[in-house]
Amino acid sequence: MSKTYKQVPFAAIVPSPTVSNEHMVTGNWRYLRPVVDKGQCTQCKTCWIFCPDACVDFSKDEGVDFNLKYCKGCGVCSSVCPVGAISRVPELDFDE
Amino acid sequence: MTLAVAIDPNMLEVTVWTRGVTLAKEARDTATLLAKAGKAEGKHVQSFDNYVDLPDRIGVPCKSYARISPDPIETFYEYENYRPDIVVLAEETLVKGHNILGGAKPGCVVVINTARDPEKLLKWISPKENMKHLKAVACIDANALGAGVMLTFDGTEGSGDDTKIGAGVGAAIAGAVAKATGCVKLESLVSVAENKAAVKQGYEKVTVLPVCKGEAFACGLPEDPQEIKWK
Amino acid sequence: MPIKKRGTGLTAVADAWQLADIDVTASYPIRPYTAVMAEVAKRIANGLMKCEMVHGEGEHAQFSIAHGASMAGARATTGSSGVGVAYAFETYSPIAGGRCPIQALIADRTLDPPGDFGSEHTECLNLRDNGWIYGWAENAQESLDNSLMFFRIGEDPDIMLPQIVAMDGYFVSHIAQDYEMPDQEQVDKFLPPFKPQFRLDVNNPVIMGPQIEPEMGPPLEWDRNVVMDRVKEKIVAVTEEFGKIFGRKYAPFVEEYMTDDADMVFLLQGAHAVTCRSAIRYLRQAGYKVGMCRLRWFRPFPDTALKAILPKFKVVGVVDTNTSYGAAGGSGVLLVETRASVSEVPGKPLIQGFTSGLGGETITHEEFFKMAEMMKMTLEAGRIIQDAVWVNFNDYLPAVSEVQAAEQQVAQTKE
Amino acid sequence: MATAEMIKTIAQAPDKEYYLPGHRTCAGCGPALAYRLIAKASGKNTIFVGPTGCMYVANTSYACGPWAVPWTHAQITNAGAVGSGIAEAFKMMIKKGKIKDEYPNIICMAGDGGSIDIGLQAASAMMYRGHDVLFVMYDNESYANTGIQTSPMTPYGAATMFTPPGPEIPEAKKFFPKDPMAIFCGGGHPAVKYGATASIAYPVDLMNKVRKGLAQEGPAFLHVQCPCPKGWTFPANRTVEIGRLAVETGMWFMYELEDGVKKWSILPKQLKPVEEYLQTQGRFAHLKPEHVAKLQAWVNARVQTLGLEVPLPPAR
Repeated sequence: MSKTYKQVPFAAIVPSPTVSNEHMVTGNWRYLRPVVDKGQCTQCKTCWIFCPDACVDFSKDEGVDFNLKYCKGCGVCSSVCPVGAISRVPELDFDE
Repeated sequence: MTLAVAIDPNMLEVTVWTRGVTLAKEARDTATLLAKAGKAEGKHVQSFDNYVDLPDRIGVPCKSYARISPDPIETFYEYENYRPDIVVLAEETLVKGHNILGGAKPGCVVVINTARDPEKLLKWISPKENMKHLKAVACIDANALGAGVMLTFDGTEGSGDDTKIGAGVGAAIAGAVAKATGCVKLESLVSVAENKAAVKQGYEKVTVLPVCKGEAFACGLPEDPQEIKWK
Repeated sequence: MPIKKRGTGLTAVADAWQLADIDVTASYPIRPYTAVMAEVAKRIANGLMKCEMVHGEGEHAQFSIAHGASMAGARATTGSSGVGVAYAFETYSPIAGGRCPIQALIADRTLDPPGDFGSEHTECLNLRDNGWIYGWAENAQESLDNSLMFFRIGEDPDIMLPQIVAMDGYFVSHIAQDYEMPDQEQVDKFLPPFKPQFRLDVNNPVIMGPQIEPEMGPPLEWDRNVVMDRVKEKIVAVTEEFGKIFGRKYAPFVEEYMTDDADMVFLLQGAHAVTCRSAIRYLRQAGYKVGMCRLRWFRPFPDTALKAILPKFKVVGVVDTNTSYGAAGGSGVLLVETRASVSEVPGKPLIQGFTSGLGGETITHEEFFKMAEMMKMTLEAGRIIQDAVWVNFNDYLPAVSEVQAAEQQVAQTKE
Repeated sequence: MATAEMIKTIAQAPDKEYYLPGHRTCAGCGPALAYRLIAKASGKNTIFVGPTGCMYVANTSYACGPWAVPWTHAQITNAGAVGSGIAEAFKMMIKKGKIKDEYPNIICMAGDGGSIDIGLQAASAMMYRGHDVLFVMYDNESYANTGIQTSPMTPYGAATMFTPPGPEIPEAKKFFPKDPMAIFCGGGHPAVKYGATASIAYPVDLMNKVRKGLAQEGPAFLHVQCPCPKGWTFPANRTVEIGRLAVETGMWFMYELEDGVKKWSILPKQLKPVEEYLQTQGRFAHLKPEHVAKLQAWVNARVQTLGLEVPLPPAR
């Protein structure tokens, strides 16, 4: 097996990311996708504060939005939701 | 200098993809059972976790490997399967967003633990340029067989595994692999597994979808494993 | 104006640190290096130095504190001796691999057992494989000068490596001698402020020391390997520039003493060179064509220089003031490195290993004479007569064998 | 002491993230959540020191990291020492005018091993010397990065790779854990004027404690319980729930020590039996009633020692 090496930055020092860490995309870890029922959602932001991966976004007008590029599907958001508005749906039920 | 020699030309490489921690033991068991069954048939075998994936984290895609060869394994200390003949997905979602056919040998068979129709899963298999090597996709709904999933740290990080080998869904998946690929015989698998019923059920209930039949396959898998009900 | 002073290697290095305007130093007491920190502490208290002195809770902490300070962009120093050097062992590779050019002063001391305070190079040589650059000074002046040169080389943007100013404990660290403390203007001309390309800066955030990809491991080590070649080039240039500015000219790698017509040479490093030179002058009067090669650097090892120099001689006596039990050749680290340096050179000399000066013992004139005698026997025999000579323990002098034979005879008659 | 700006509700927490998506921590990782909340509370002017542990290895695989602020690795042994060096370097360089920086928030983010076991010496010395650093002990109660082995914080009765239960040792881990608050903030380190325990299950409280600790001139200590779904063996979605249950059963206490004065952050009305906590986690699955009773007795004694006035669960 021939080997390929990667250029290593000086002293392995790398720039800090600003929005997300593009080198460790974790969306493909997820097998259950969080899906919110916007009718039920009270926008209390509990799911947002408890997401270990900072994947819950309330900045958009249409309410809660999950960052599916990184969401690992842990389900913490669903468990902490005080009104039970977040369900977990098998990832393969979605085409994209 | 490169010598034009084939190293381990007859070795079958099995890569079992799984999810870190939660399904790690079952995937390791699938690989271990296949290797043990090969050993029972007098072959030379190896099985191990992919070191680069360790320590595994909950949900992280990771791999366990098995190798079965009629000859002594010469790449004994190469610790990744670069050219799999058999790709097993212990969890169905792994079909999406992972290059499971990376390095696949012509004639590669993919076995997926899923209740879904194999035809519905084809669109996700990647990389697309390796689809020509894909001989068949086999599906087994191992989770429905009631064998369960074992969670243990025994057997990780190079320790011995004193728990039961092949008691859960990993055994059913191994049975499905045996049927879909013919890499080991059912009897040998049954002889080494804790949950013999699960092995047999996996063997019986697997459905196989041929994909690229008729190509000149270079790998050691039999062209048409016996008793397969081609769907 | 440079100031004439009388002091030790420790006060001399404190002078260098003062002139280099270090920002942070980390202390922990262990003999014999301790007083450099006492010197710095006094100067901070008196307002002579503006430096934060952190009293570490051990050597491991000392090196870690200096590491942290360096990552923040400070010029940082520390130091140790003996078992203290060993206690910090975990930190050496991360500091060098993280390319943090801190400076450590190591005043050598024997490792335990049994709690000997005397000099021996073993502890400092133990960390030779960690990517630090270092060499031994033979006196206070050279300690001071090395400190300044090492900062300059280590902090060079092409290099960025930590350095050890090594000196023999007690001999250099404690025996007062005359030296010259350079002028601040000279130093400012020679040593620019430390300006690392990367530091911990909230306005330009970076991640330092992440886990690397498996495919990056060997390339990272390759980087750490090839930088040593650049260090060698830098040593030549910096040593020359130092001479021009300060008027003290050093050989970049190997100092030769009376080697012009020598058949045989002592090869050593550090303080014992002083006695060695004196012994050579007596040996010369007695007709021995002997000289000395003193290494100024141990890492990078001056193999290229030795390849050029050593074939001039017929016998090289490597004096190891360290132990490496079970090493090839049965002597110390210097023998192994020297032999490896010239192993493929046509016309290479016979290389004899001597172990001496352990446990802080001075290598006396008599011992140098003895070694010269053994080298002469080797020269005449045209082959290595006996490897692994520990001076005073298994010498191969004819006189010694006669005495041993006589003793055996006496013992037999008593029976 | 500067006054810390307090956060009152979840909705008031700063939007800006400094611990970004994209790290190889477990799904549902408690320590990752702690990191995110701490980074959020401390803001842009922050430097993290990350000794070896899960929060080094999982976050920086490979040649990358999720922090929008400067971060550096330290050995598992020396977070306190590296943090000390950074702190003093900034102080001196600012004093000499070598840099124009404002003195940053320096946070050592060490696991239980890196704080109270192999890292204890460096942490203790940092706090003794009074460096202006916040030392956070993210406590997942084991050496998790190496595959879950016992640490001094592993509870009595928990199974790990190094403490498996067996006929000879039916309770698995035999010792009760250390008390880091007592060690660091119990008077033995006089320079530490602020110390607190916190939990990822109470995020607003955690963020405010971070800000208080940072506002404190000199060293501060924060002991954060971070449930670990892998090591404790529970489903990844239950991380927060387990954190709450720990407080409700007395397996975790939430309080601050400010200038030696204790202030309770969360006061349960009545402690639930410890069994309710134990049965949620696979690591306690082997425990027999006598072991559960022993743990309950330990909790009851802790309540006494800490002076918590709360009804204990009824004896069985």
